[in-house]
Amino acid sequence: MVPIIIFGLSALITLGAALAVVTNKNILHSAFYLVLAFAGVASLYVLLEAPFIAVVQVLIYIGAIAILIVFAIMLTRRIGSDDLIQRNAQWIWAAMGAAGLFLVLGWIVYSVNWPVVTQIVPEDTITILGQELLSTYVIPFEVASVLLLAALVGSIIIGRERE
Amino acid sequence: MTIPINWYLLVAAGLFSIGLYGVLSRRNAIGILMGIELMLNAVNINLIAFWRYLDPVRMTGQVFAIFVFTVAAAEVAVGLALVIAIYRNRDTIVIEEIDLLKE
Amino acid sequence: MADLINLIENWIKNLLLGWGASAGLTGFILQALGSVLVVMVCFAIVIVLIWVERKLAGRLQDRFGPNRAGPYGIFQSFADMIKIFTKEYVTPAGAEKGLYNIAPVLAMASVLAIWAVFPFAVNVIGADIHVGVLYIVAVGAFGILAILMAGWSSNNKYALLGASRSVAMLISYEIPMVIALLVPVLLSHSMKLSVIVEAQEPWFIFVAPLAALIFSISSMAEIGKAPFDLLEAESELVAGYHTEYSGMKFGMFYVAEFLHQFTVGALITIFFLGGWTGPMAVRWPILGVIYFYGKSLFIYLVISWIRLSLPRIRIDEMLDLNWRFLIPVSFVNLVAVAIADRVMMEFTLARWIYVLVMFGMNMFILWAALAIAEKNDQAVEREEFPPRPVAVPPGVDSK
Amino acid sequence: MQIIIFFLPQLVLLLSMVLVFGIDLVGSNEKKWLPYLALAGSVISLAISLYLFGWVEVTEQTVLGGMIAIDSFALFFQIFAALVAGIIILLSMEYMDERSSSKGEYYSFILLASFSISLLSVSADLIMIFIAFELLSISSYILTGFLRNDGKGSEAAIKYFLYGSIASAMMLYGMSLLYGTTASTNLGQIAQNLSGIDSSLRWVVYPALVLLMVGFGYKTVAVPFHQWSPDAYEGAPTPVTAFLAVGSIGGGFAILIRVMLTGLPDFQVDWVALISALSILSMTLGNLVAISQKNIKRMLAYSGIAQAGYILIGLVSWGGWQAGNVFDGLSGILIYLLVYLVANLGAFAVVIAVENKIGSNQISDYAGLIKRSPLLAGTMVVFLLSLIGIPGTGGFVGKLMVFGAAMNMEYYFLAVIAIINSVIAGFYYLNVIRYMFFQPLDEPAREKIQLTRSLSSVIVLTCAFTLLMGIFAQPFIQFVQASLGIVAN
Repeated sequence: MVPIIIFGLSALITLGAALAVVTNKNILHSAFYLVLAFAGVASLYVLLEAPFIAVVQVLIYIGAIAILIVFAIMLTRRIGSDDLIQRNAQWIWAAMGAAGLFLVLGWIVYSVNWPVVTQIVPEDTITILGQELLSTYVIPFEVASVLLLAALVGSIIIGRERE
Repeated sequence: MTIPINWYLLVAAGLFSIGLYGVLSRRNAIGILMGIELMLNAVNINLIAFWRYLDPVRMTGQVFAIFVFTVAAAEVAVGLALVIAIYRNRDTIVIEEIDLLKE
Repeated sequence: MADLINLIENWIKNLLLGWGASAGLTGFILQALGSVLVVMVCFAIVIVLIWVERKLAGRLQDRFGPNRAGPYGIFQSFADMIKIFTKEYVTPAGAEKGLYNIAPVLAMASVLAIWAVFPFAVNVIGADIHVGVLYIVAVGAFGILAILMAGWSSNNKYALLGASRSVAMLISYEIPMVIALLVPVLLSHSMKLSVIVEAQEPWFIFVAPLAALIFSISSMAEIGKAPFDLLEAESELVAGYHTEYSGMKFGMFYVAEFLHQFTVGALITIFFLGGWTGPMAVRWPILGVIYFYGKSLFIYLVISWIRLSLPRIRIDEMLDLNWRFLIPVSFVNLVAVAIADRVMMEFTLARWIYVLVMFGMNMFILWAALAIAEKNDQAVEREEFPPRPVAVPPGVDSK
Repeated sequence: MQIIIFFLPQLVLLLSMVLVFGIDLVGSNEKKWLPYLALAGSVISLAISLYLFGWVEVTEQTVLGGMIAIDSFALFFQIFAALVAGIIILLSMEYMDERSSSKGEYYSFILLASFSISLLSVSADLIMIFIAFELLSISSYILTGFLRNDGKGSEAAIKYFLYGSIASAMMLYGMSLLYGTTASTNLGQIAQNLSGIDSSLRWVVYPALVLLMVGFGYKTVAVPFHQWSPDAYEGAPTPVTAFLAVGSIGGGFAILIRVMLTGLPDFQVDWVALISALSILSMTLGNLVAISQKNIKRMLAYSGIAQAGYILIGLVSWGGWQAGNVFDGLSGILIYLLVYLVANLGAFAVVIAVENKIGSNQISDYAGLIKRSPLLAGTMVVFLLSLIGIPGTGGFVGKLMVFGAAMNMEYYFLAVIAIINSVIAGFYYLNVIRYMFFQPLDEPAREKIQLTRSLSSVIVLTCAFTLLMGIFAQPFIQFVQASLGIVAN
């Protein structure tokens, strides 16, 4: 019973906060709701017995991405003020499209009989994860490091002040 | 009683659709970026749920999720640098006002 | 009698079970009791620490420090507490109420949450999770967020400036801190704090002194106290991000700051000073708790000593120190330790040789890094500006 | 060992990227020879991959945990990537000298983007595909916004970035669904697990397919995922536009073909329907909108959309490998990509030469080009004719192969629509020719256009190859068919 309550709460927080992110008039409030949504997702990961992913979610999404976003909002301050309309003209179509997508996707994933297996999660997932990352997935791992370097250099080039 | 996988997938589908709505309805570049982050989170919920219920012994789903994290961080860094650059050039980050490129 | 803590725990457990509570409920109640206990101890320590610190500061600066309330001014903290409880809450006009009120709570919570995973003794561990180290780093993110919230919601330029300054600093110093933390993880082959503590034979400060040094320096920056207290440089920014806070809300930031310093002491204890280990600590777990808090307090006092003696550094010096010294050195150190550990694993060496080699290598890296830094420092040509008069009286030629 | 040898062309690209980047950092003086170092890297990579072409056996083999596929299909794209890298570097030299001070980074990003194209073509696992895809995207965003003081460039980059991130998020969702249905991310394994799938799970594959197509459609600029391309093409630095128009599309087709053919062969009926719809839309919309364009970069963007539509026909009309079948869809795609590469990059070389001189991309400013530079005007005619598909140029061979494949598979409606579209396309290409030759020239702008050595060598080479592929097509077709052994099996 307890997991279901926790699941329900996390799902509610996640989806509620996500709705607030996309509808709030103040973009900075959206950013803080985004943090809440990320935290909700992290608790879903804990329920799914993936504590490592949960902690990484907090570390990267809240500790890095959300803070970067808040910073960017502060640097482009004029946009943050409340009097600007944050919604574009075709929002109603967007809402209908998103709702339609949810109905289709939700109906499909909910009605499908997934071939669930009953294996249990190994005790120490992190060790296995590390070994897999450096054996099977070593090439993507290395490419990811190149990607991070490229992003780092690129954002410095682009974000640097004019000379 | 364990939670059926479908519930997680439903939450993910909801999050994905909400994110898509944000992407389509926001005028602000950073607002759009936030929508994209929500969509990526939905993807990760999917991946971890599939990992947990379909393939918990191998780590494929978790590895995939970790790469999604990595790429999301890189993408946000580049994206926000672009936002700052356009703000310096044009004093706005409202997508509709960024309209030099029209014939 | 040997295991006082578990004795009490078992007593409560049996009592609850005897009353007819289910096993799950009993576990929950015990956990709740444990966390309340940890938090209470934290608060109690902070109250004492404030007094200790003020007394210490007084002595170091040739003053008396608090000396009116009670013997040696021992009740000064309580007097302050009462004062702060009764003060009025001021909310500035135009403040974002919700964020403004959440921020201090979040700041407090982010520090307290770190304590959830600490191993206090051989069998007294909050939550012994596999990702303890990552958890500690991740939870710190909420503290940064709290600062941003406080700075933004205050509707005050100084607060906002202070907040963005401190966040920039905190984020950049997190890099060497995390890299340095990877060294104990690497040496103990685990991110579980209990395993890290038990793997320390001898303490990691002897095996990886450089990592300990880097971790200490960057954690001092993380708590934002002198010499890294640019975020509340009074002359420039009033009080930084909590300029507008008053009463208990300010008190929470204040307590969070003190607690954070003590937490850093505890972290250094766990990662480099062997945590609860010490003579007889396995047989008498209560001794382990005492060792743990004792070591943490010692580190706390050392940090206070450092920050009371050093002046504040300039912002460019601070960034230079991080990006051009700590980060490269920490990366070199991590790689060197990893390679050395792996190589020495191939030969079955006596433990003391291993420690000696590691220690020597660390010292060599430190020496080399300092030498390079000094050489670079001399190579930089300092721009000399002619002295400028602060004010020129009217009618006088400035030359 | 075989793995390392197979990776050599990519390693050379990556290594030269690191070299260029590192050397640029050391010391403060400007290094004029940096582009040549980058060029040398791509030429060596090209040489190695051409040499390897006869060396690698055509076997279906995945290595390194199933991440990497070793086959000559991938080798074809390694050649493609090295070729693109080399030509773009040559195109950039004069252009970037005038506009940017951080040249070391620029050339390393060009090399990195080309590296990611070849990486994309060897990927055989969803994780690998995703990471290579993002590497290509992120380096493209950075290249597009590289001239950060240029308002148009930043605007192009941010639009490209937003569309790209949305597309990749949707593609990822599709990938996660695919992982969910098969519990695997390996393409071969996915195909195996999908073949015996129960009908309820089949339902999940359809949205997965559509969402995957969003990502691939965005990379291959297929309508309706094309919106970013005109803006990005117009605003980006012109050599980068050339890269986006050729390199990035090539990478997109490489991965599209591999995913569809090795990962989802059981759903061929479904993706054929989907892709043929995209193809028809792309051809029609691209050509119709291109007619009204006044900026040549924008016109080339829309023409690129239309060309992508033609190329997609090749994938639609792939019906398995039959001996003696000349008109095979896949070899059509590859030959079309080669033809498109030389013709389009040649056209962009001319655009860059003109832009360097007069600083404008308006088609009306091409008036009287024949008087200002006969070489430019003459070669541009060849490139444009090739893009139309006039016999005697490479474009004709490409179109013949692709449309022929469609006829072979009895997709007559596709072939007919494509041919009608080719005729429409003639209008706007010929319009440029009309301006160049028959429009009177304003008096003050009679100045001759001088070409640098790098630009003129690109123009002459691409022009020669365009004609060569049109007249002696046989060796090229054989080359392409040789590289198709594995995918076609």
